[in-house]
Amino acid sequence: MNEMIAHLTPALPVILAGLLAAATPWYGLRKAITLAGPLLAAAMWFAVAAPGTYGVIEVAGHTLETFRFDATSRLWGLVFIIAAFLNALYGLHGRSRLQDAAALIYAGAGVGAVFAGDLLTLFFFWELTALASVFLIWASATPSAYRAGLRYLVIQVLSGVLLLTGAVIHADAAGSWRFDAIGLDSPGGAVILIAFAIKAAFPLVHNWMTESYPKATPFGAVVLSAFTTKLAIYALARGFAGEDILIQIGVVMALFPVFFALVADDLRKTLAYSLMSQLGVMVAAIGLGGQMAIGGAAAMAVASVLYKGLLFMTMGAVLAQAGTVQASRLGGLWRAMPLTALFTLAGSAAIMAVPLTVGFAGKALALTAFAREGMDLVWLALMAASAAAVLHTGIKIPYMAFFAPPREGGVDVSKVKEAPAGMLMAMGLAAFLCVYLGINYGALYDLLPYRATYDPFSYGHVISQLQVIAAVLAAFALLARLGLYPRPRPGEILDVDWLYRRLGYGVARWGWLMTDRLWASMDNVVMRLGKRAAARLHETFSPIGTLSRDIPSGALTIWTGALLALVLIVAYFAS
Amino acid sequence: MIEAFLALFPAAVLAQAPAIMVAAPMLGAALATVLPGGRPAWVVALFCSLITAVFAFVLLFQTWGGEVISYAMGGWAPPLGIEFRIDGLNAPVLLLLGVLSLLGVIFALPSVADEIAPRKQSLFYATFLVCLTGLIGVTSTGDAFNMFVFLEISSIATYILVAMGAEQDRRALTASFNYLVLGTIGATFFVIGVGFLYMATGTLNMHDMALRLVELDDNRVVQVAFAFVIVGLGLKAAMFPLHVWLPNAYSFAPSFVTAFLASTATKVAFYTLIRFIFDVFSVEAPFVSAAFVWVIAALGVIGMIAASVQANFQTDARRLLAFSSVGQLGYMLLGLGIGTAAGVTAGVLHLLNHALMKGALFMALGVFAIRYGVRSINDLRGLGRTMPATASAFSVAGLSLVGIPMTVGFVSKWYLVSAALDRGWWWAVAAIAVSSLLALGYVGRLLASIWLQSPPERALMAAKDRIPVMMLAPMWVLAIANVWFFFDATPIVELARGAAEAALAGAPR
Amino acid sequence: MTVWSVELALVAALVIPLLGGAGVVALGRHPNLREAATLTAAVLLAINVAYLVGAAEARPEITLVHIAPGLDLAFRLEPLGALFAAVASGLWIVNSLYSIGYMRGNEEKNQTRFYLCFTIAIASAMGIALSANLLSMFVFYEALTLSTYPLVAHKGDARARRGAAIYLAILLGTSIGLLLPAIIAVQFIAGSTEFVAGGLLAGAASPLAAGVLLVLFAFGIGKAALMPIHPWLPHAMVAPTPVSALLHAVAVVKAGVFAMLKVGTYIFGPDLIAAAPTSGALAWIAALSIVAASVIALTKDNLKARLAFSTVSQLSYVTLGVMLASPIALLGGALQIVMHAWGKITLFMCAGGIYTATKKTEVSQMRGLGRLMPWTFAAFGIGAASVIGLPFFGGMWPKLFLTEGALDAGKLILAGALIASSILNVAYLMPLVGRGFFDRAPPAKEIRKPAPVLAVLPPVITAIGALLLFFLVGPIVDFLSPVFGLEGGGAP
Amino acid sequence: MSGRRREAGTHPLAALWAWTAAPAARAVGLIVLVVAALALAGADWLRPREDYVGFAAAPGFYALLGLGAAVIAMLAAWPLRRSLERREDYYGGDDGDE
Repeated sequence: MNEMIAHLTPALPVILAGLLAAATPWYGLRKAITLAGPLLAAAMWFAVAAPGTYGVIEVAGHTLETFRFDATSRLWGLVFIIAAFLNALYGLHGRSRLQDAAALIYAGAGVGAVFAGDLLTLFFFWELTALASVFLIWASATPSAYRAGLRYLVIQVLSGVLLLTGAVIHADAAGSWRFDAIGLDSPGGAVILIAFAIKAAFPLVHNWMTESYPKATPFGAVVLSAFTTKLAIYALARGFAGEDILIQIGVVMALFPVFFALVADDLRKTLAYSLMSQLGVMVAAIGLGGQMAIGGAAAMAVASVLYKGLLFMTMGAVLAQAGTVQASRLGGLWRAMPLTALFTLAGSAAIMAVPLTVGFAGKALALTAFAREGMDLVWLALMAASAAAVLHTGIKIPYMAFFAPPREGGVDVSKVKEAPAGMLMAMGLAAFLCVYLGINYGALYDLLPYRATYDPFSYGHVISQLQVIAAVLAAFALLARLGLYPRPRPGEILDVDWLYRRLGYGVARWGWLMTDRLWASMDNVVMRLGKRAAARLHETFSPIGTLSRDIPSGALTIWTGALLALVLIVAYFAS
Repeated sequence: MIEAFLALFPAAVLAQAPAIMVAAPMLGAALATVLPGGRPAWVVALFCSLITAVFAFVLLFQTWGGEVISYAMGGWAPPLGIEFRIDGLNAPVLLLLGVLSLLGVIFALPSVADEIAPRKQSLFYATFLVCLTGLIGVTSTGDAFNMFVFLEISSIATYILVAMGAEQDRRALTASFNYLVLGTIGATFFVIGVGFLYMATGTLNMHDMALRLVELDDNRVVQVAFAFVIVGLGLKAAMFPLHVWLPNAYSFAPSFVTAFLASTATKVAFYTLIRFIFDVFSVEAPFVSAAFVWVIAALGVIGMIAASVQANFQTDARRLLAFSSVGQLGYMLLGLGIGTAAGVTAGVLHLLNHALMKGALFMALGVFAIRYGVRSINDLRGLGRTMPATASAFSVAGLSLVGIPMTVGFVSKWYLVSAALDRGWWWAVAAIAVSSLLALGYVGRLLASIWLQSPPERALMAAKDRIPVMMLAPMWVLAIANVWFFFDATPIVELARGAAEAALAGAPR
Repeated sequence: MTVWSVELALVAALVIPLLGGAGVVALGRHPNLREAATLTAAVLLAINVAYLVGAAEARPEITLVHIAPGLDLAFRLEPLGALFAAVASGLWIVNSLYSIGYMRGNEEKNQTRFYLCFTIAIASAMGIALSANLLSMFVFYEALTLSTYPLVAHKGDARARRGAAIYLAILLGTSIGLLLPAIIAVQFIAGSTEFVAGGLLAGAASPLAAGVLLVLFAFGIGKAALMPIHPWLPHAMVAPTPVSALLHAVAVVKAGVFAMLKVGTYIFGPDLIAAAPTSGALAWIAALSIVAASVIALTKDNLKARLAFSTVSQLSYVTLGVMLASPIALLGGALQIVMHAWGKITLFMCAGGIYTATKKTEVSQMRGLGRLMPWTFAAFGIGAASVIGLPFFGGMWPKLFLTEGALDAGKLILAGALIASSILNVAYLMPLVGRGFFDRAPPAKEIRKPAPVLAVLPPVITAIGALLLFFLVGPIVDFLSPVFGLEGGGAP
Repeated sequence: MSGRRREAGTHPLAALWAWTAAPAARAVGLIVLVVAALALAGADWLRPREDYVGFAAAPGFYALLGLGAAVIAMLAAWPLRRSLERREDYYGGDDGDE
């Protein structure tokens, strides 16, 4: 019996809890279920005695490896389970049965995908993350959230089917569906990379994230930020470690969102762009390959789940309590939500990579790998990106929400209340983890796929990181004083999504209009031709037509004669 | 079973069967003329058709298995005397004549009472019996000139029968006149052809003629004779483009006449074509085989498409079906033109099947007519609701015409396409497909009007209360036969195959 | 002496629905008894078919009618047919339940005629499923066309009549103009029209002839709705929704693609199709059909029209599978028949449920309705996910196998069409779920009267079925594998 | 209730952050930050660092990096925002139908 359970993927209790939650109308019981699911999954995670592949099922000619527990998957699996638990805690006050269910199924799908040992199982859960998560966006129940969600779903499903297609090609060539290093040399590798790229929000295909996360419910954005992109990072690390192209993509991905994060008015949008920038560093690290870089990417992913989750939680709390997260309407919230402000600062510190936070431990590993490999320029670019992160996230988020002077016409702080206990507990726990894993970084490093022999707390490293942070802070304070900091204001900043939301949409509409016209005119032509043909036939064959006229008997004899002639001619020539 | 049936009759009667076939309606006609009213005359007609039907079975069974009955009329032995010659080819046609005339006569009583003035009814039945005599004679005789005589007997009777429609519609008179002129031309051509043949062979007995023609393949006189015979008989059979007499004749004749003619008269003419082409002339003669492809099959294909298109444009239901008949004749001609055993089988099969379909269709139109006096397609609307049973029978026969499976039309089409493929005539298959679609079109128009339109309000008031069961019964027999012979196609297929074998074996080599 | 035998069960599959139809007519005056007759027949038929599925191994056969020498109406059981029969008979039960809810909920007229035609249509579908040769299949194919015609024209107004006329004209026209000649040609070439494992024409027909025949079959089987002969399907949408469900899921279109599949498997055989010069072009037409119909569906606001074009698109998956002609692609096509049936019937029954409750037909009118009809919209969501081909719903498997088939054949772009289709499916199906549940809730008075339980429960049942089918695919694949010469389990 | 005595809407724990609202906080904060930055940069001259990247070992390098990155980011945002910003309901907002 024990063995039976040990062979099941930890995704199962989470997903089942989601299904149960969907069917449980009683608030208390449902919340118990949402908390129990991740806990049970955690228990299953700890119950695994040794790495290996469990839960192998044969279905329709395919072998499904549902639970592969190895150095890479166990880390992500654990982090996802922890995130699922934190999310459940965060959602404790939520009354939406649908969101509870969707969040758990989505989290379970993420866990399942991480533990998938073959590409088909990966695909199953890959698509399930898409399907389950869209409800977290739609649950905002506004038309713009609906549209963003639909676009989100379309592109996520595209990622899934691309994965399936690439996997088929790959499996055909490799003779196996196993999900190991794929590489771009493998046929199908490029297709699979595109599938991963979409979910990892590579530049040009990133808009699903920056568009939809700000539109999701407060709870939804928290859940969304934890799984999808980190799952993609996991998949990239497993399938495409050491592919050089990822370094270039990663650098672009780390730098390009800086500007958008800085000027975005919606603080959750800032977080989304910031997340993309962080992912860029991870992608670059994966592209570099090697034990340290991959370890660094993994550590950053863990850190990112924690601090990005924390920041999304705090901004979700602000949204829930104040009704908006537009920087241009916020300010002074410390008065109403001091604890949230505290946790936000913890998250900020982590994303700034202040020593003694998890961000410091993670980022150090990844960036040092580049430095050690002698890739100076890449290292410099990524360093600059993380310096910018101090500005656009570390400072902007807490400052704009809590410490900037209240805006005129903005949120009336006196009417805002502190976040409910469940949210606070979740935020507190996340903040604690951010700091705990920063101090006790060994616990984090021990879980990494490759044993890291790296001490982040060297004098040089600490002092240099502090230099960066202090310089950025000072620069911010100075420029803000001089009025050179671009103050937030409402507005839509164009991004690549313009290409399809405006241009593509316009082209499609135009195309459709033209097709419509073309059809109409062709219809017209066909109709006219048809009418003419019908008239011709009518003239010939109808009761008043040529062939039916009551021909005088004399004329008929001519026909007879003609036929006689015909037969005679045929007979003549035949013999 | 066959023996048991034949054992019912004394041997002397059996020996005289061919003569009885012709004599019964002839005598009946004479008797009917002198009878005072319609009903006694009808009894006579019924009795005569019954005899015909029974003896048609007798003859069929006697010739089953390929035997040939040669009956010397009046005891004068052929080739000098007139010979009646029954074989596998004409026995099915006789059966068709017998059965359909019997069904037709049953149908006739209420229909004729409705459409023909009482004082003319006895003469009407007499004329009908004369016509029947002629048709049976044409089918049975083995003598070319005698065939001409019977052909004219039947034709002249037909002209009169068509003209009887004048009571309903004066245009019947012009139709009849046109028919008369053209029919006479056809007969003339035929008799000229026979004359040439007589010139070339010195005999009028067809069997004899055939024996002598074997050596005369490239005789121009024979070829000319062939041309005249084909055109003459083709005209009688309403071969496209010599069909122009038919639509008017069918549309203005009394209902019963149309039903009877559509299922018998052209069929008999078609039989004569087969008889002459295969039995008198030699299929292997180059001019005959060339005519198969270039005249018969070609005209068949053109006819089955052109006439079907024409049918699609008609507004009068009977006229529509009349054009459809011309088109359907195209199928038979095509089967004939294919020239193989399979082809002739398909042609004869369709000949039999088409009689079943058109008989039922025209009878149903007769029923509609007697109840509502309707003829145009537009007037058929809503009949599916007011007369569902008759409309159903009509629909079954209509679908059979299209060749929908579970109707006998499908069987025809199956054999015809197979035969065409066998010969490698892909174009013919395509033509059949096109023609079937056209048939779907015109039948669809009829059925759409019947089932989909709502009935005009006056129809509900003008209706006669009851439709005589005597009209319904024969219609239903034919409609059911349309379905029955799909599920049990063996009998008619065997009949057709026997006919084809007889036709191909008939020419002595 | 055993009274019962497999052969009798074959006949019973045809007779039970017809007896049900007789019962419907006899009990026409008493609606409850009449519906009981339908349901009884449906359940009996399902039991009978279940028995047949178990007995399919032995390939029993029976000659129903001997028409003429060489022409027989005959039944022979084989896995593909058993599967189709199982789908049709199983869904008939659900559909019957739903019909009761819908027809009564909307107070439709002529219900006796409706149920009678339904039984005949099911009998015809059984005939198609079990036919032993092309001739028999053709007979029942046409019977199905004719028996569903009154159903399509059920409303009887001008629009219904026009739609029904187009329905009939295209289906009869293609079958008589193209299919029948093709069948006769097969008879001529091979000397029979029997369905033979490995392909009747294999070795008998030249690739060229096979190519011509393939085209004739592909377009002659109009019920498969390959573009450009699809217009009958959207036009048939004038029918009441249970009929649409019947058309799209249970009988008509499924009969079409089933016929396609059976012809491909047993008349041509994969090798001959692959050798035929036209199969490549036909695969392209199918792929084009898949994408084009989806694009058109995207532009339709009327929900049923949207679903109709979706069906056109989804059916071409099967045709594509046949034309790819590899065992795995054929298997995908066969699975698509099953999976699409469950998905699409759910969607249609939901559309009907929405109509019954609110009289709304346009997608743009359905904003927020999901909050008032959560069960119906949830079922719709599951059905949609299955049709899209998302995992954990049955519709995923055929897409997987077809993708494998397309890529095995080296046709990367065909796989691209499948990808595009999935995306488009999301774009035209999911809006209903998104808008339905998450737009602002409309005022409660939108619901004129709550939909009857029998109009809500059936789609929920089929939605659960679509979910379960994902997990039950193994046995189905094992059942079908021998047909396509695959090792048990379907591995290529 | 004790809440009434406090300023409306102020959380009991808000005292934690009250200093940020002090009138001198902004000026003092600026000075503290600049001094801290200079001090940390100056530390490099007191105790040289080693680094994997050669040029990064230069004293005050990281402070310059941070300063540069932040200033460039903030200054570059102005022209970029000018060119890419559109009104809020550019894509139709919540009422439009895309």
